[in-house]
Amino acid sequence: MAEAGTVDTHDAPAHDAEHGHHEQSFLSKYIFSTDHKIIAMQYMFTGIVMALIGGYMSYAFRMQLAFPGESVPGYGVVSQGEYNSLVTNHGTIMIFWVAMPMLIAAFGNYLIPLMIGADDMVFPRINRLSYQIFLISAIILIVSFFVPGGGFGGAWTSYPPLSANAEYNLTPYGATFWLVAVALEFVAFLLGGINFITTLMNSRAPGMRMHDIPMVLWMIIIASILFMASVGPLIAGAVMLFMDQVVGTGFFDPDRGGDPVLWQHLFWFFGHPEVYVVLLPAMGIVAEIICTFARKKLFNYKLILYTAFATGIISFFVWAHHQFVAGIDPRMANVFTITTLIISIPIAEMLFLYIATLYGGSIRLTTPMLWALSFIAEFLIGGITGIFLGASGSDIYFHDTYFVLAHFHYTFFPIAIIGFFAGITYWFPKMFGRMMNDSLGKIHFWGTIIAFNFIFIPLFILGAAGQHRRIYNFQNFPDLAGMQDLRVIATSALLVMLVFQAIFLFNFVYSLFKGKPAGKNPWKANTLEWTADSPPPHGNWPELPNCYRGPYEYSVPGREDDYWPQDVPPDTAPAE
Amino acid sequence: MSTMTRPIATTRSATGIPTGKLAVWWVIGSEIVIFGGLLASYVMFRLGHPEWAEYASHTNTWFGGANTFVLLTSSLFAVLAHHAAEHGDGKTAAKWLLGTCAGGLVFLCIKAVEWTGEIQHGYTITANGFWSFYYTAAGIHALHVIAGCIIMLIIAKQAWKGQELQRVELIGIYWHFVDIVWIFLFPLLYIAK
Amino acid sequence: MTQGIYDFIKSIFAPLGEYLIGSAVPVGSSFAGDIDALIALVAVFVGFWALLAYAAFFFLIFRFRARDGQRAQYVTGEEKDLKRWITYPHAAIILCDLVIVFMAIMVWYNIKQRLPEADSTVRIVAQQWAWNFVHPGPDNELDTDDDINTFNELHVQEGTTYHYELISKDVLHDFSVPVFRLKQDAIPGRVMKGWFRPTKAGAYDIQCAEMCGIGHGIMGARIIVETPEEHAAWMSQGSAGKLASR
Amino acid sequence: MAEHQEHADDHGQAFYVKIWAILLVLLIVSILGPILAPHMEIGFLKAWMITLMTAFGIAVVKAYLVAANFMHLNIEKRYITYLLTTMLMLMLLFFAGVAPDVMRHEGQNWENVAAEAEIERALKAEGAAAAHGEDPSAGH
Repeated sequence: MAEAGTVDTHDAPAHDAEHGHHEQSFLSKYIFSTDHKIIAMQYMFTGIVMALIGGYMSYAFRMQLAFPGESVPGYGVVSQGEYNSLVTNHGTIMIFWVAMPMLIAAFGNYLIPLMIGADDMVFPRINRLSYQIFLISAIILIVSFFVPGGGFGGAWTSYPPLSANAEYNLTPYGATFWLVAVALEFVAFLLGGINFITTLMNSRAPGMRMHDIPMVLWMIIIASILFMASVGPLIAGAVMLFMDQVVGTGFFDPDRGGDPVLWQHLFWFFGHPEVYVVLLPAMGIVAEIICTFARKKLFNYKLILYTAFATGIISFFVWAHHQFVAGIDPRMANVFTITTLIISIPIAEMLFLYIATLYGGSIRLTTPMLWALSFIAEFLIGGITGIFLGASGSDIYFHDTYFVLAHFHYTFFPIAIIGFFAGITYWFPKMFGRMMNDSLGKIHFWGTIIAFNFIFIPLFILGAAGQHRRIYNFQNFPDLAGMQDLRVIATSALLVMLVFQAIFLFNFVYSLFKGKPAGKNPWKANTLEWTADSPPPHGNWPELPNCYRGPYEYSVPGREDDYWPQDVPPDTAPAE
Repeated sequence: MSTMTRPIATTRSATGIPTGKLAVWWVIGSEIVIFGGLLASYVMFRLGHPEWAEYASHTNTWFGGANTFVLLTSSLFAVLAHHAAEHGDGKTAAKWLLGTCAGGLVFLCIKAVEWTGEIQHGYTITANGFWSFYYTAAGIHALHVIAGCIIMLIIAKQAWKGQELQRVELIGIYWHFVDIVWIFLFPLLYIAK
Repeated sequence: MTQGIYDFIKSIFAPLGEYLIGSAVPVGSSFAGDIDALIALVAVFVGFWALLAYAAFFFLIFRFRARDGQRAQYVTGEEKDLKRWITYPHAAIILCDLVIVFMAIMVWYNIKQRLPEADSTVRIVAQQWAWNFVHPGPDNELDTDDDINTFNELHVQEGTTYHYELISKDVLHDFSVPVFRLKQDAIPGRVMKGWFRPTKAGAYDIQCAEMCGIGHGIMGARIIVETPEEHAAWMSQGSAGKLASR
Repeated sequence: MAEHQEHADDHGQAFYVKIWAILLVLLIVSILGPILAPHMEIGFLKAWMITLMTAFGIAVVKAYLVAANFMHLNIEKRYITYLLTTMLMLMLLFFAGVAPDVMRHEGQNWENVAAEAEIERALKAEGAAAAHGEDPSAGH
């Protein structure tokens, strides 16, 4: 090994080969475990709970919009302040406590060691600490709804002076709790991200070269790097905003020499790469699933990898397109228009390559494949509508309208929800050792996808008609008072979509106990996680596997089987 | 702490850099952007507000200089600890680490005296933008010093017993980074007047 | 030269813009048509790519569905004859992007960067949660005795070029007039300048488009675009002090 | 790690002490810089330039010495250096993107009147205080 010959080597690996076989109590096995799979489950279930809370919030405020002023069943009358608080926390929860834990933390934790043939993450206890901080941050956020003054209602961007000064936002405790929760969540993901990056860089199975790493891992790693490199200024900004709120400094207070525009920059310098932080892992999950169910090699692995890197790099140059009309110098808008349209090139190319992967395949439309394909179909709409907003001229009209709202739901819904369902339906057999019910899965799929489009296409139309975001009752605006039918359609579709999630939850719990046993490799896939038992024991493999080839060697000519697992030595028949 | 067995994953090193060290480098990478964001904001305000030069003239260069001296010296101790650890001498390494730690404590004491005097003169964190940045930037830095000291004590204890000697280098790298941050804070807050 | 190219491309897409946006929201200012045309142009370009991608996507799913006894092909994606199916569209996308960037910057320059000669200037003061408007009055100058202050109601004259000075008293607000296709944040401590020229008489919504606290949802106002006669009548009435804040 | 071992001999204790001594000399120069600068103006070399050099030029040199010799970046894998420089470059990018809005107080069609008023007020207060020998920045 490379570190041989120095005094600062780690403990020799030999003596801990037989760890983890003694009986563990429930607490140490499921709550304070350092096993990466258990931590992944913790992230996933926390994410699901937070998604239900976020979904409930969307139910409350969509009902208010469709039937203004009426009491919402299960919530009550939505007041103006509550409405603001609901939309603010819906956004915050769905991005920071649903998309990030489910896509990066849950799948990252679960897949990285299994896919690179390692027994755990490199820092298991830091991993556990990261989850615990994350859990605390989630609890703080939920507590913030119940403190005097109510939850923070200054939008998820929390622009000061509104967020900095309790005289303006009227939620003295809610705003601070919100800020602390978000900052803690960043710290949790910094710890997690360092763990992911180090694990992937250092702990790959012998023989696994750079281009043998499954695409989903590359995407998670690029996302972690993006997160780490972009979140710093916002952490500094969060400290400054916290000081403004609590100590009484004036970093963002124009009356005392501060500048509110600085926060916008600090926020969006992180906020835009953040979009790619959650997008890339979802793209990676989709890549795995498409290859498995099309029985195809990924179309030009290297080019996809390069487009992912290019997207990551360019994403640092585009942040101010969120601020075109928010007070930046108009000359700067031209620069950011150009960079924003440049970033459409690698992303479009990546989508083309995914579509090209289908060419020549043998496509089976299983539930995970349906989710993966629908990701491409829906994300395409999200991508192309972004061009309207990245072009400064048309953004003057669309900025902060429902067009923007529909646009980013067409990106974030595929990312967070479709990406999650694709991943969970695909890896459920590995996680729990049983198959999910395919018919129920398909019913859930079609119900969710169709309802989803019926929610947001009306909102595109409303946005094009000039309806602005974050307004609790459009009857106050004479030009917007009409078109109520569209709002009712969107809300009804939301209700349908929420109801269909019950099918998923039922399917999940039912399959957990009654599903068909899955065996090691139900999908006949190549990547290393499928060579472990389902579910993998602590330590994953009795003997860690070696890697001999790339992850997507499907349908190789001259071989009997149409798949060729990464751990099978060359020139031998694949072991079932 | 060292009772827990380490995963095999931790002992692999595909990059040629030991895992712990690689992680420390990434930690430092993420710290650069945290301090970078704060200091970039400070520099923008500083260049945009000519009146801040007058505010800055009330900082005491001698306190800042003394603290730079203390941190540079503690950095020397940290690297000497690493040197000892490299040669397998845990006890000497632990002693140097304690010296580094003492340097951190002296740093914090000087800071305390300095801040007390400044606050008594009315230069509080809310006095104006310069002092807000002054206390926030130096405060975040001081938190890093405190965290470094605590971790260093734990590592010194392990090193004394001859365990986990590679950690001496890791905390050293972190400590040098904290030192470098101060090297930039010093001219930004004290010298540029 | 650039203006000529711009006008030519705009004239192609203007009718579609009129149909897409103009049919839902009246075209109320001199530059609203430019934005509508730009939106139409982007819609055509990205719509073309989306349709192409969807066509390929669904065709491939159908054509290469799993069939008994048929294996998938082994394609790495690095073959020249296959790769060109990616590289040609790639180049074409760059071309489309160039056109979009050119048109977007022209529109942006015209609306946000260039300030044409003003016939009159109004001051817009945003606060939680209302709009105050200062009209220059008969002498057409701000900060004189005959200024007309109104509350949540802005009176402007059709066909007149206005400059606005946008100020906020407390938090961020956003002065948005959908019929003008105009939007600009008001930032406390800053004066934002811009212009508009109303072209269509009538009363329209002003919305606050930036979250500004609890009352954000009720922070609307009306902009009343008047013909010269109506405006003169309103002005004489207003300067006589009868039209106090409503 | 193999090359680490080779270089370890160059980095004896005496070597580290030498680096430390250089750092101390630099520190003294940077402290004395602003004091001596007014007496060192030669031709186009103005006092503020000398201060800038002694303050930030020396800070960069010091940071380099610590990073290269104490953190051993000079014998670390190259891409660690690239990683750290990339992070620094991002901060430059951030500065370049934000400075036109925050550092400057006037731009195309906008003016930061609050900041300008604050500067004027503070400078006036300073002038008044200088006349009275008081301290303007404290306690307001």
